[in-house]
Amino acid sequence: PLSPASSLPQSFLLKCLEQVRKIQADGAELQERLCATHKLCHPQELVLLGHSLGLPQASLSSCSSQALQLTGCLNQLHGGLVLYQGLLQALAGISPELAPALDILQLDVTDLATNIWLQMEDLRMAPASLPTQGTVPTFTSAFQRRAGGVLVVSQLQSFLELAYRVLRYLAEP
Amino acid sequence: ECGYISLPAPIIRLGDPITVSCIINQNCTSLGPESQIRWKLDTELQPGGRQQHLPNGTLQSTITFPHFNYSRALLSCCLHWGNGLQILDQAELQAGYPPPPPYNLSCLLNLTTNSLKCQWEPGPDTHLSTHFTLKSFKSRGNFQTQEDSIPDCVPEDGQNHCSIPRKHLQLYQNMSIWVQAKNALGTSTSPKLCLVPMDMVKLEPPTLWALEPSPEVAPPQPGCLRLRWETWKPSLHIEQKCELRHQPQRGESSWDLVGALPSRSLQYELCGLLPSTAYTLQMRCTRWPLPGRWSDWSPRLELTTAQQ
Amino acid sequence: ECGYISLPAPIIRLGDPITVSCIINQNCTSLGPESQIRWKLDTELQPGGRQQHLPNGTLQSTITFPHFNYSRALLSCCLHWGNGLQILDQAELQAGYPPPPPYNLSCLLNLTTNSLKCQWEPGPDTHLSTHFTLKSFKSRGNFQTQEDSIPDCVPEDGQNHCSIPRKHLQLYQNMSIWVQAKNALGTSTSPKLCLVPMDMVKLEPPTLWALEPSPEVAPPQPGCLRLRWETWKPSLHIEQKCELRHQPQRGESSWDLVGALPSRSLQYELCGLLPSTAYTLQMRCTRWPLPGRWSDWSPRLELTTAQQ
Repeated sequence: PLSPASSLPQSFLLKCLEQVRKIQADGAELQERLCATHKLCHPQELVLLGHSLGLPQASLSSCSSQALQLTGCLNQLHGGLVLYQGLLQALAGISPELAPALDILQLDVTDLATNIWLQMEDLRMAPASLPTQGTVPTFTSAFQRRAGGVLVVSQLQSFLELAYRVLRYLAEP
Repeated sequence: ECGYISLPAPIIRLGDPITVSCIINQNCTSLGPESQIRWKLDTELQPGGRQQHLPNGTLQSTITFPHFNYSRALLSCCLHWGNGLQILDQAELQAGYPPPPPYNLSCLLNLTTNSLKCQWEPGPDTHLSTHFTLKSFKSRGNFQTQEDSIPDCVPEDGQNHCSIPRKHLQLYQNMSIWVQAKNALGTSTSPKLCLVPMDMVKLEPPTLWALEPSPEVAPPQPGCLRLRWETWKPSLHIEQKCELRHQPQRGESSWDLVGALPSRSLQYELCGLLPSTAYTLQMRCTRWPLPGRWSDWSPRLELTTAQQ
Repeated sequence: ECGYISLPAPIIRLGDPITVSCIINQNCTSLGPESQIRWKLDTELQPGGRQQHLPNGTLQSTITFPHFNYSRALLSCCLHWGNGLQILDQAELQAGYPPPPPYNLSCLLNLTTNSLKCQWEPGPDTHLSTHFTLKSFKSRGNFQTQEDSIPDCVPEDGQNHCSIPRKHLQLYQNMSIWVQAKNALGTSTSPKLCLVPMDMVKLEPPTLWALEPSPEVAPPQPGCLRLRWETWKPSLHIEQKCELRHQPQRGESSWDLVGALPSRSLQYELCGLLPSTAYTLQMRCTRWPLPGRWSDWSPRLELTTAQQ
């Protein structure tokens, strides 16, 4: 496999790691509030609803340590963040208590997506055009937005866990 | 949708019965005879849901709460699935009371802010978000017929007072004022207050000063005190009468009162007191002969009578 | 109109000359040869008005102030009439300076409010109402080319700071920021600041605690202290390094410094100190290895070293 970070600046990787940690903290804050305010504490209780909503998932297959393909991995990282940016946007109107936490999470996800994209552009790794957010489910009730929030943030945390490991691996001196 | 709860009303009267149903669609999951709908109130599983398979293949459960005693609760419609429960819909249920009529409505005209401040008692908690509005209109003689309407005065959240600004007032004309309380379960109004704003003027207390002894004036007689006072500046245009009360600082004697004093005196001599005794004096004033409210008593002035 | 003043400009530069004229119409009053126009500056009569009867029968007076040194003055055009002066028109004249370029522009990223707070020095008083606006744009590499504009940040009146809200920021991208000052006499801009918001993060100080002696752990060696610390919670996601400074409470010795400490330690032993001596300790942290600002020093922790 490609030796890690042969072409990625260390400061870029350290910033990404810092941003991922921030987004994880933002996500945890939102999960705490969803549990406290709306008694929606466990994603496992919402699997059926998740199926019916048809929430898309983001893959990081090009980032596996056995077959790390840097351009493909960065593309998937960026594409996944754009997907979650869209999903979080669809949760707008979730509830007055949660709106501030959702806004910060969305801003931080957008910031990280932009950083990765700009770095890919600088390294001539970026595809010709920005990926679209793809089809995003419509949440038709307040309950669906909150339940959707639990599912989306839970998936985002798993995605970030993987991303963090990849970025750490790439940042190894 | 996977499943949805239908409520007869999101807000009911505390203690009333309520029957709620939840319908689960086939497209959500395969609904066999063993499928079991369960209800949760906040996090507590609730016994007693009546379940039936409907002709169109959907599954419906109905549950009745004979006396719903929660001011706010989160109802979840769940389905046994695998070895756990799946939440398919939630609904927030609130219960409380229609608003009781507000009471003890009273108003004061504030000459500094030039506004009519009214306050009231909201009555017992309704457990529901209740909005109060101070309503009023100008009327001629009998306070009944509305002539000019006055914009509603909406208090800040949670406040039980509101101030009608000067530009909406005619200070010397009759006015009908009342408070309306409104929440999801109903509306009520306080008894009407009929008043003339200027008659509700509440004055700030006058200011008392000791009279400095001066060479041109003979010292006061034993058992006498000299003082002067002036009413509160913004009320100089209002004819007033004032009352002076005094009592020896020591001992338990009650206040003595000197009534019907003018609203301003450059020099006043109070006699008939015990000689060389320390006295406390206070004054208050009211609009007079036109109606008005007594001001609070002024800060205390402490003077000692001349020796024998 | 009876008469009117015409000014070349309502606001001029302090100390500049200005010539003002006043024209009085016949329809105002019969304007005989003896009619005399007089000028007042605020309440002071001004000598030196040059008066002439115009062909159309109007009367004109012109006055020149060689060096107008009032930041604000009221000019009155008057006419001798009977045994007094009649004021026929007034004009307000202001004088001051164009705004100097604001300087010392600096910004800090506040992690609690998530906003970028910038402050600046306005420079000497211009005597005129001067408005400051914080302007900025996002730019890629070289800070020159503007990519996304950011809405102007308008400070509250009289304030020399403004906070750009999080939603307008990209915390990890280059940004150009400057201040524009504007009044009636001109506009100026501060030097441009080029920064990455996240590199301007100012951390709150960490918190120091003494380590409670516990049976499982041997007491500290003479001349040693045990403590623990934790960084400010909103910065937990930021990799940091910290510095610990300590000095005996008594005496004049300066601070000793222990550098490059981790941002969190559950148990730290500081040795090499004087035994049974009371010490004062403080810690500060900064984002590291990524750029950042040092936090202030933490509140003091007072500990005494073990005896010999």
